Amino acid sequence: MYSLKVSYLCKHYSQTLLFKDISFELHPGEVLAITGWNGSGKSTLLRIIAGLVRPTTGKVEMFFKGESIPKESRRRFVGMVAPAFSLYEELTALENLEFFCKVRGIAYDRKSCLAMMERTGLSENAHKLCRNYSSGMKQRLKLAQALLHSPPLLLLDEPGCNLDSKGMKIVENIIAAQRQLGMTVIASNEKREVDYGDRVINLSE
Amino acid sequence: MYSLKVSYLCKHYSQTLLFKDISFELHPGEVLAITGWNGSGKSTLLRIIAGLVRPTTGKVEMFFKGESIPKESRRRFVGMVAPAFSLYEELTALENLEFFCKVRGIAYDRKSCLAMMERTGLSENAHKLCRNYSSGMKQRLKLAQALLHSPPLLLLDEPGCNLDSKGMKIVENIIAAQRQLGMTVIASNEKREVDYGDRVINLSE
Amino acid sequence: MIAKVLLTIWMTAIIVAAFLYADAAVGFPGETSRILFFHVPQAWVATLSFLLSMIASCIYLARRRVTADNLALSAAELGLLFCLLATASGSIFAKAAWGSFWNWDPRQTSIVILLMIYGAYFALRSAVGDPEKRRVFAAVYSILAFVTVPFLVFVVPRITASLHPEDTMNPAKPGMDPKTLKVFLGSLLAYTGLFIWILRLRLRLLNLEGMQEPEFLVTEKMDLEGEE
Amino acid sequence: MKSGRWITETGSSTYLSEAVAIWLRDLRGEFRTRYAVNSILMFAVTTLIAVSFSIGSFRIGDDEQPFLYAVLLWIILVFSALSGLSRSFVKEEEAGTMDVLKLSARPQAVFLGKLFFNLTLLGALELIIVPSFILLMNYEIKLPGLFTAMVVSGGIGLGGGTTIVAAMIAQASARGALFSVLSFPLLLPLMITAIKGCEKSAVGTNNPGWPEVRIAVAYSIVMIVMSLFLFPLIWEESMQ
Amino acid sequence: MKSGRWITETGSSTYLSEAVAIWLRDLRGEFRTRYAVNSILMFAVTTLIAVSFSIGSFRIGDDEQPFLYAVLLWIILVFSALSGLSRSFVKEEEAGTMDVLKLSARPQAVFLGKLFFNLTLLGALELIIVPSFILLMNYEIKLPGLFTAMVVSGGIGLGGGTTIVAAMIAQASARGALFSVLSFPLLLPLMITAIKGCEKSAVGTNNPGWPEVRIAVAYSIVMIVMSLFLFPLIWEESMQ
Ligand code: HEM
Ligand SMILES: Nc1ncnc2c1ncn2[C@@H]1O[C@H](COP(=O)(O)OP(=O)(O)OP(=O)(O)O)[C@@H](O)[C@H]1O
Ligand SMILES: Nc1ncnc2c1ncn2[C@@H]1O[C@H](COP(=O)(O)OP(=O)(O)OP(=O)(O)O)[C@@H](O)[C@H]1O
Ligand SMILES: [Mg+2]
Ligand SMILES: [Mg+2]
Repeated sequence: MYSLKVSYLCKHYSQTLLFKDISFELHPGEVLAITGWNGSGKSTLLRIIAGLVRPTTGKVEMFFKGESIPKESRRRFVGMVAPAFSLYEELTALENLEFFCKVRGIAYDRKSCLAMMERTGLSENAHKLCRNYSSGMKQRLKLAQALLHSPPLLLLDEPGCNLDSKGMKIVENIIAAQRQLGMTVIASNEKREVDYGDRVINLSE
Repeated sequence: MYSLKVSYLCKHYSQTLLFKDISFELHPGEVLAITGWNGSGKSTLLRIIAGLVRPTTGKVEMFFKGESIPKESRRRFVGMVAPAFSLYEELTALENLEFFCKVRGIAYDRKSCLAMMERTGLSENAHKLCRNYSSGMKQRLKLAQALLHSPPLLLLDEPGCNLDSKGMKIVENIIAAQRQLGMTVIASNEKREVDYGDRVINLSE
Repeated sequence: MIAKVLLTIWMTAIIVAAFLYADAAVGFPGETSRILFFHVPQAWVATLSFLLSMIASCIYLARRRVTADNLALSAAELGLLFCLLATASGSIFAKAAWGSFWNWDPRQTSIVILLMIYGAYFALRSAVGDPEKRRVFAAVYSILAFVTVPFLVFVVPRITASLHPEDTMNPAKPGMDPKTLKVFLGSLLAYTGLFIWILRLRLRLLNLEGMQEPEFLVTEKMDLEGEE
Repeated sequence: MKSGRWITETGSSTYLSEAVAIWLRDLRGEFRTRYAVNSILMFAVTTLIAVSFSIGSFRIGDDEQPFLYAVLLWIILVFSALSGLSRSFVKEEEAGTMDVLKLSARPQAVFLGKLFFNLTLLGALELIIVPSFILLMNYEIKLPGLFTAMVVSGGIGLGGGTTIVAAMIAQASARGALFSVLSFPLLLPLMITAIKGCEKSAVGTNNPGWPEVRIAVAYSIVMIVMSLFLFPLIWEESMQ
Repeated sequence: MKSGRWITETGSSTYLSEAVAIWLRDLRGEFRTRYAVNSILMFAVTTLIAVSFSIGSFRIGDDEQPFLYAVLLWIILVFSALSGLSRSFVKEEEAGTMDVLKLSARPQAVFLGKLFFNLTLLGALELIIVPSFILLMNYEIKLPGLFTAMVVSGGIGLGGGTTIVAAMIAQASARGALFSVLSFPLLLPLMITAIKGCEKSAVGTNNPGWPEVRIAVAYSIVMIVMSLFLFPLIWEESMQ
């Protein structure tokens, strides 16, 4: 029903060309992996898809039943995790999720937020301030935040970063579940994560 | 020559006990790996060893030829990398290294800093602002910073985080080189990194 | 127990004597000079407790004993309390003597600064979560504050001429009416006794709190308030 | 469910409910860290004490008093506000939460949420400062109604004028600077009006219809409406 | 190399050279982001304009002028300083660079470096504010020597009295607030002295030996020396 079309993306920073002519289409159930050396532009590409960075040329379109989704409504379709993101440190984990529910216009329901924390293995720490979270717990919370609105397009930038093996398993489950719900783009250098992709784009080639 | 002695360390946060009765000794050439689930206290233990966090009970001592090193001089003996650290974003990578050389009292030498960047694979980006670094490049710079003063004790908290396979190789080389120079403590959940350790302490057991 | 009873009797006697035994001093409107027996001891006790707090802070930094910090804390609390009392009684007095509650007389200015300093001391304590850190910071701040006080004492009186009586009734100077002097010294003693009594109560309370609530529980409380 | 509707519709949530969520979150964060409110209030209180101390020792002529006091009051209010109002945006940027917010909230809701937050801060500020100023300075006000209306409408204008500037500077590098530089000229017309209004309320000149209050209200409306249109551009522009 | 020496010796670097490294880094960071200097300067300039605008329209008695102007000048200076001097520590804490700095620098060097930086900021502030104030307000100074000495020594005292407080509040919650709350009482004695000194320089009272300048110098020395002793305690304490 949903689909993502990326055409001839190209990104420069001052004189340096990061990547050019990236084009692909993505359909529900598909997982795309992006890989490449550090600094090759994986995160930048994901940010362009999410609409956080403007490409130098090219465009990113999202379709719902063939109709293009206007930029303003994209927030309902995208969920994203990235190392550079952070959540509100002075709130507890549950309060963070509550905030993102409300601001996204999803009826806030404590139970479903707690269920989401259960899913990411945080239920014991739901009332801890995020400031005191360990690196892995923060990463789990970011995953929970990205999944709150069951986005048709999930952008995962290094999802397994800081996680232990249980956490990696959670990421695996998330990606498996997302196959039923929509599209996934993973940017990573971990072989294990890249292997989740049905297709792989290597930005260093 | 140098040695590290950790005796009966115990750390509480509010009512929760993180770990207790951690004791070990470390001698030059040895690598100790610390592992455990997310939130089990690996990072906290490393911060206690570095002197950034106070243990609830127990103590950490460093010796040089049998003499205890006073707390004020410890900075010369410890180099540390952690996900929570950051360097100065408004400086370039080289300026960052220059600053840490000077503040540590190492005669600043541009060449040796550049060599260090070469070693961590950053030489092409030496004059880029850290703000614009990618996640993997930041991690490499943190590694470079920790090695500047060739510390007898190297504390690596998730050293491979965000890195690509070349970066992992760099970490491997660093650890191998450190075996000649002194002691290493690695905190990680990556099997590959834990395996570098001669001994492993699992905080979740 | 006996001390408490004695203190009560003594305080009562002083209050009675202040109004019935001593004579009103000349140069003050009506009976207003009787405030001397309450206002000055209050100011004196406040000064005493701030001094005590500073000394306890130094001891804390040197020895790191929680009891020293408890002493510093309770002395600062009592100092603030008596300081407020002195300000209030002084203001009432000022209304009678000078016609307005507040007119930025140097004495009033300097007491406001003192109140600000110790207000800041408590603000600092409440803003630092970790107990040990809180103690050290508070001790450091109280030392810094105390260092500035001499400057205050030398400087503020230079700004404008004060209406505040300095030497008119200074008990240290000869020439004070003997009856007044007796009651005054008695009152000084009474207030000091009162101060010591409250201080010991407060200390006992703090120690009890410290015992039933281990260190790390205190941290937790602060954590929930969003501090480190 | 028709496809077109699905895409553009906002579901059960409105701009307002999302703005309220942002407002409440900011309040909660503020309550935990007490950064802005304290810095504003303490700034105001210390300035107030300093001003009252320095002016208190003068005998200001009765005819000059209304104007001078109005000027002082508004200087204290405007500068206290400038010292804290930019925090709500700058903090999002510095803490790295801006990206997630951009992905999940609509710009108008963000603007309204931050505006509410700033207005709350200003309300708290005025509630504390104005009465203490009146008490400390013995400020005699002949027309309390006009005075109150002026203070309230002036406060709304302050909030409206500074919120969008705060959003702009959160994305520029030289933050502290820009905020004062950009805000102050924007606020000057409002400030002059408010001073005039407060002076009149102290003197007792009761112009029918309170023209100064009207000007301040008009200023606030214009600022807020303009900001609602312009804010999405700034918000989008923040990508590189 | 004897073992004992190896451990305690600082090698070729001294506290001073390390402090200078920290100072230069702060200057460079400041130069790139211009956060503190701008927030201080703009704060000062806007207050200056507002004050001169509001006071300028009065005929202040010639006898009251020296005192009132001295008060205004120091209010502007102190509050501008309070608005920016805590940045250097707070930024380290917020940006997450504090940990690495703790691992690599000695506390005294950090204190000195930050002190130098704050003094530099204050110097820039005074260089801009004081001449503009004099020009704008037509401030007549009979004893420029005393005036200059007072401004300089007062500035040093301002830096000396606030740097250690900045280090404390960087580790507390409610930062913005606390800085003014904690610093202001500590600075008041200095401020009052400086006001007195500037007043005298305007009136032309040339007390031999400039007692106010001496007091300010003594204040600065006492504060800086005390801070050098107390700062390591705070720095160590920053662990939880
Ligand atoms: C709000 C107003 C006032 C405040 C804050 C205040 C504060 C103080 C303080 C702090 C002291 C202790 C001074 C010391 O220990 O050296 C003191 C002493 C004293 N006050 Fe006041 N006072 C106020 C008003 C008054 C007034 C209106 C009078 C009488 C006209 C007065 C009479 C005295 C006397 C006689 C002493 C003892 C002086 C001495 O020790 O030499 N006070 N006051
Ligand atoms: N604002 C910017 N200005 C200039 N260069 C930038 C900017 N942002 C990113 N870059 C550069 O773009 C390149 C790609 O960055 P990006 O974060 O996309 O890399 P990445 O592939 O995600 O790397 P990593 O594996 O380390 O996460 C880097 O070299 C970075 O320095
Ligand atoms: N200041 C603090 N106050 C309260 N709890 C804290 C604080 N700092 C850390 N913790 C808690 O201590 C536990 C251990 O944290 P730590 O960062 O050491 O974990 P870790 O083993 O490094 O985990 P990860 O693998 O995710 O990095 C976590 O549960 C964390 O929430
Ligand atoms: Mg990346
Ligand atoms: Mg960790």
